[in-house]
Amino acid sequence: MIRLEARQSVPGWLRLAATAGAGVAALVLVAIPIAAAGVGVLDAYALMAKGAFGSVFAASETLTRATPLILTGLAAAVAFRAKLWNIGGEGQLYAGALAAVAVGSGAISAPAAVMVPMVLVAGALAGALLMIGPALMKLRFGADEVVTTLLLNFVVLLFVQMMLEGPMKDPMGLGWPQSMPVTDEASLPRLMARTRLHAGLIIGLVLAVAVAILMRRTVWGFEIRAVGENAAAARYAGVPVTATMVRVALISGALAGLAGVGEVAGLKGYLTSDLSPGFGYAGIVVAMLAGLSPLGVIAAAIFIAGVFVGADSMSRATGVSNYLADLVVATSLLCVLVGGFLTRFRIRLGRG
Amino acid sequence: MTDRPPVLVLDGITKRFGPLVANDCIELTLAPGEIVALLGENGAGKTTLMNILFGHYTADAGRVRVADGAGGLSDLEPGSPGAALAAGIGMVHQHFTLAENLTGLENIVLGTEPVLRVWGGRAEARAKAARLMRESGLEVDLDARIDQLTVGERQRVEILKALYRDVRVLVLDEPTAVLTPQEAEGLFAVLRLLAAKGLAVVFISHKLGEVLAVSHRIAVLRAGRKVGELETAKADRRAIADLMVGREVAASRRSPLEPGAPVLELDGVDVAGKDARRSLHGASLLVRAREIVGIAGVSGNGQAALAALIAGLAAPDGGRMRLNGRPVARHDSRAFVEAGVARVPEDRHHDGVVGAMSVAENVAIEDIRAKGFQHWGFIDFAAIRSRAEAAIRDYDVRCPGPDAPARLLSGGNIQKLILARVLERDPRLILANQPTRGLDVGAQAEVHRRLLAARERGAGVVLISEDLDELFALSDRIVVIHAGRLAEAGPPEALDRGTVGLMMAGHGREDAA
Amino acid sequence: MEVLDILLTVNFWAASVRIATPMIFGVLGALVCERAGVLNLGIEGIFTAGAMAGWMAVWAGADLWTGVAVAAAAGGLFGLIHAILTVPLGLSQHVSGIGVTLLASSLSYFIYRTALPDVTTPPRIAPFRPVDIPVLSDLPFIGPVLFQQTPLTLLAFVLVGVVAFVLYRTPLGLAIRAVGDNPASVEAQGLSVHALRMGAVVAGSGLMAMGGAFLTMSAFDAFFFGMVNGRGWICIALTVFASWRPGKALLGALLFGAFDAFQVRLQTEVGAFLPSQVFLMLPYLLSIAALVAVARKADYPRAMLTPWFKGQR
Amino acid sequence: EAQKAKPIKVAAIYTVPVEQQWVSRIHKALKTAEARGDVTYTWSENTANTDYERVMREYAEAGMDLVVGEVFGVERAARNVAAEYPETAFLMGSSFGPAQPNFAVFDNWIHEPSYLTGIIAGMSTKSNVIGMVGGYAIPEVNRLMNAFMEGALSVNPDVKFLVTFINSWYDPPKAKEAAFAMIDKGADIMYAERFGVSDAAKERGVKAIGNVIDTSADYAGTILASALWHMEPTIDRAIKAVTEGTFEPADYGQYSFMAYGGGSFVADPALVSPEALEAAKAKEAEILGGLFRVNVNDAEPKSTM
Ligand SMILES: Nc1ncnc2c1ncn2[C@@H]1O[C@H](COP(=O)(O)OP(=O)(O)OP(=O)(O)O)[C@@H](O)[C@H]1O
Ligand SMILES: Nc1ncnc2c1ncn2[C@@H]1O[C@H](COP(=O)(O)OP(=O)(O)OP(=O)(O)O)[C@@H](O)[C@H]1O
Ligand SMILES: [Mg+2]
Ligand SMILES: [Mg+2]
Repeated sequence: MIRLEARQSVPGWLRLAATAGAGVAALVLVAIPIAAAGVGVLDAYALMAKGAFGSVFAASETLTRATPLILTGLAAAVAFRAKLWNIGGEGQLYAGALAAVAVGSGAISAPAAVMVPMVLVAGALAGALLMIGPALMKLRFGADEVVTTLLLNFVVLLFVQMMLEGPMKDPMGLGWPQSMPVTDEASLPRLMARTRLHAGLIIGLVLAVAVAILMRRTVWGFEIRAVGENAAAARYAGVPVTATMVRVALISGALAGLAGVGEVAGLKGYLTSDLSPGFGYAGIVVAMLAGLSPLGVIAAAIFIAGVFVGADSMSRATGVSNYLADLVVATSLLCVLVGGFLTRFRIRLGRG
Repeated sequence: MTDRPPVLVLDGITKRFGPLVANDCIELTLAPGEIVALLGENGAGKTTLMNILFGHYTADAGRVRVADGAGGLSDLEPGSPGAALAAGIGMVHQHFTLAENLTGLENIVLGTEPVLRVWGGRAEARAKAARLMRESGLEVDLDARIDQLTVGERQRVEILKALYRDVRVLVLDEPTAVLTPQEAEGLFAVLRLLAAKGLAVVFISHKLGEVLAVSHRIAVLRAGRKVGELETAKADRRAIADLMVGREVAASRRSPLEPGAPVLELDGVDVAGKDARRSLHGASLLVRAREIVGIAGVSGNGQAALAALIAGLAAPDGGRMRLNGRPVARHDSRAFVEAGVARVPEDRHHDGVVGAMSVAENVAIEDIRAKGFQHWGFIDFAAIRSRAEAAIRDYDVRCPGPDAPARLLSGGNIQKLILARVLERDPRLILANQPTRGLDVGAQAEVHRRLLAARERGAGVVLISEDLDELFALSDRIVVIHAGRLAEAGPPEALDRGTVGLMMAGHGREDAA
Repeated sequence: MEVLDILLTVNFWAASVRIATPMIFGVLGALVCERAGVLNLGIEGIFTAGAMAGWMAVWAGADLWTGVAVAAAAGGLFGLIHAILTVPLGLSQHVSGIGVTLLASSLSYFIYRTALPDVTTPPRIAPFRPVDIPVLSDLPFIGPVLFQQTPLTLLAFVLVGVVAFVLYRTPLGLAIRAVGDNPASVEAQGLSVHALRMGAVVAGSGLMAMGGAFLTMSAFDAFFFGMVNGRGWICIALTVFASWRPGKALLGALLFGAFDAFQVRLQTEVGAFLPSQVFLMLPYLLSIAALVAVARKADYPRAMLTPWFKGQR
Repeated sequence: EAQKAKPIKVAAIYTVPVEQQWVSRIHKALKTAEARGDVTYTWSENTANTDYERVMREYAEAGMDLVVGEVFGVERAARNVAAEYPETAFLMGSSFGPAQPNFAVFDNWIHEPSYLTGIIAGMSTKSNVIGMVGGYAIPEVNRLMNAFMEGALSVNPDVKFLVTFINSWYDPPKAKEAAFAMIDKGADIMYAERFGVSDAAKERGVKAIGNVIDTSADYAGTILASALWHMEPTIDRAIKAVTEGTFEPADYGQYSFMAYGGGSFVADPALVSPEALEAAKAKEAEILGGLFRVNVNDAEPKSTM
């Protein structure tokens, strides 16, 4: 008989061993499709590592892809802490991006010192506003936020398309539905020449620390945790549950909105309706992998980004269908999930 | 009776949870027709032992043996409730194991029918359940969903569920904690009847009176060990308490005090709840400083509405409410806390603590926004910690430390934690809703002492309880609640239990007396 | 009046039923999983896997019903992965679900591309054809709307009844409903929490995959990348709308189908005056509105998202 | 620039899977070139725009001689990357012009054959209602739809159009439903921009107009005419230029015109009346002779009913 026993505490070596074990397991599993596609497995892994971290360029690409994931990951982590299941990061990201181009593509002209903060605030505000609806529908009518935020993703994306084909269309875009470019003043600075690294990464890192402090050290964080863990007891003890929920919704939406700002004002320069390949949804995975820890989000985001970038590059170098990249990400994700499990429980065989 | 061959033998049962030894080599033998009471303080290991017997837990050492048809004993498969049920063991769980989205009947038949059956069988089940209800006096609406039932009704379903199985051994883990005295009496009658027919019963309770009334034999656990076993006929309260606690438990005495200014006034208050249980009709109540007003009543008669009102969770729909002589401006928890109302919730696990947060955080939760505990929105952890350490020390909260998650605490210790949280603020009004439910004698005495001490320091107390002993011992005045209406019964000295019992059943003060 | 005209045509309702069919499978599947206490966000990928596997089986020579069975089995397999991760291992249902979606869709695409590396126009199969049922198909209005559909649509309707019957009329259904509300209730009555939950997730995932199979074997006759196109997510939403009841699930799916069929028709009616996106938003906005309307009565499986471990409190 | 030995190394980066009609034409042309031995060919499909720049760099770093793709979502970034790798030739589908030193562009300029299919449709419709189902309202789609509509109106001013966009490139069931809705409204000819539309037409016994690829074999008796796109003239010219070391950042768009064989018009004489066929052929001759220019209109087409 197999039994599980919760561990009282998790020793550090075990955490490391589990993570390493999960990595190895993922590699073994992924070897199956790689071999099936007729590629040398070890070569493939060498190429994968090289593609993710093997050069300054590779590492910069990994970090660039991690940047929005850190922010959407934080958005999910904050909300999930309060048991507010915000699945709408994708929509909030687009809302943030839309607001950023609305403000930052020439409608207002001011020096960078004014424009950059303005663009950031606009994006955060838009993301936050988008969360008000689901939060109020939840608190007022009990409408499940998983559903409302999920469905709003589709609505927002359509709204963005509508804007891009209508009032916000770039007249110089030759009819292509894209926004006017973000002006140089409103763009986030690049961090390194010949790479796509931009200041969004710094913003993400700073906010991760800020959110960590918020959750651990402040009254708001205390109340968020209390509401998330036991809303009834929190309400009984006088914690303003509704206000806390709204606050969390706003913070979460704002963080996801900032991810959109980074992508549009830091990376692409203008908004199209295919700005994000699902960063909002990936943020949920990042947050849960990190155990909802804000600092853990950074590591999880870099992990997910690195695996994707590396596997994608490997598939290209070996000529295997690049659907392999997603397959590797999915397998790694599930393996890491199981690895985390092994740290929490001891498996015992038999009785006694 | 004990000379009959045993139906069940627990043999050297040992169970550890990490470093804690919850059961230490426990032996227990049960003969058919015997009612054995299992006693012990909160956390002594009673539930753990029964959970092993029933297969919820797997013992680290030892075995459970049950009588087989051939007159011998055979080992019960460990860790399998299915096997226990098949061997004729039934269990009434301390914490309900009911699916709230199902009806009572559905909960009763769950698992008794072949899982893959496609048709029929429900009519016989209903008839059998109805018969059981008649015989036991435990009446519930079998077709009402569990979430529509009061705790007392749920407990009845939980018991019916076990009886329905036609068991040889019945384990009852604190079955009376939420039953009225009359209901408990009904249950005992059934137990005696079934025992006479050969059922073996393990009965767990913290109410010594019940134990003495119903059991044949008493086994006492302390800190995971069996410290004694005696014939009930030869036992007395004091000896049992000594065995359980290892010391004598002194009952608190209420000293006469002159009441002060009104702290809570309800004047013709209406609360329109979802159903009769959650409603109040023209309720008037006066609570003054230095007095304890006991609210007696059968559960589900509006206590929840009254408690919500005094806790600041609900606003009256009609009538007037005054706190400390002033009309209430804001009906919300925080405003009430700030107005000096201490609130002890009925369901301490659900409303009392945030289990995942630390003991220290749970002690500080009502004060977290107060000066001294935070500066500019940043928490002063040193202040919180020292407050928690004081609370742990002064209220004897047994826990690994202020940073341990509150969910690890036993019910009694959670209750002490809540008392430490609310009483340290020198409240003017205290709402104590079922404050000793499920607590052992020692913990009960501690809660009583705290409430009396607060009264002496000048607080007014509203004590809602279904335990008449407790009400008679602590209250300066008793008010009876029935069908959402409050009726003054008077000081306990001028009352007898029969009168209060009749008033609880809906009779007026005059015809009751 | 134009709007009314749309609502009065037989073809509109027939289209609503067609569009609703994959959703019916999907919502039923999600409902079975969630009733047992497991949220299955793998649905979008399981749809894809069902669409691919069923289609590919038929393309490789199997008959259509074998294809449906293969699709259901593929769904069940991914359901099993989700079940193992979330039930005995008790891992985050959100992450596992999204992981399964990623795994199922990328594996489907990878297999498809590896099997058909040089195809620029996807190969086609002979899909299910509408059946002609004597008498029923000839009924006015009802006939063309309900009984001139393909066998898979009829199967979806039948399955609504089957799922409802199992959930509400059999001991198995009783146990599933109980385990999603309070696993302890099931354990205390001697049933296996894990077996019930895993079984429900596997069965529910099989149902979801049949929704995917409908897309490639009935609604269309070839497999395309990304053709599931968010239908799985909508099912998750519709499940809440349906309050976890099969009958309401059918209603919700039909309502969504009607919104979508209506949207398409409205686009051709007044499309000249409004951006096309306004119409495309309609089904989502109406779904949110419908949810808000019923939310107060929504009856969550209380143990949803909560793993259960034996011997732990 | 130096001459290069055959086969040269070519990589393609597509933002959609190679089943997408548009991309399938590029893919096919490159596959043909590979089969001829002119090139070695690798490709990445379904590449998100976010990743596009990285993939371009990776291919350039890997020493590709020619990188083909579509940069509609990443116009500026793509030009910047290309400029950093002057040794590599880039030939990209784009709405904008070419860029120094190595960035050539192309597009599916088959508005001419689309116009001709419009003539066929305009003369063939009996109900005077034509349905059009598109994926997204982007210039590449709008342009062809508008040319088609203009062609139809040129021969039949009474014709009305129903237009729907389904907001997906590959949701054939959805496209099919949209087509059904139009047929219900009286459309007897469907302009099949997406997979699924011809299926609906065939099922309901109405006719369809093909676009980009020739699907007449799959829908016997349904496809009246098609406007086809051929990428071979474009791709082969680029390959030749790269091989010979004469690659210039030019606009290759013209090679999709009918005059270069990049676009063609086919009609099914069994389904189309001789008069209609004749009218279309006459217009085709005018176009090929430079006597007629089809308008380029990228605006979103709207229903006219
Ligand atoms: N699932 C568990 N995990 C860890 N420790 C446990 C668990 N269940 C019980 N314990 C430990 O076992 C001890 C005995 O608990 P148990 O529930 O048996 O007490 P009890 O005698 O039933 O108390 P009460 O009278 O309050 O019901 C507790 O102090 C607790 O520390
Ligand atoms: N999840 C858990 N992990 C570890 N220990 C636990 C857990 N849940 C409960 N316990 C332990 O089990 C013991 C018994 O828990 P239980 O909730 O039955 O309290 P109790 O002592 O019976 O209190 P009461 O019956 O008065 O409410 C507690 O002492 C607690 O330490
Ligand atoms: Mg106990
Ligand atoms: Mg207890």
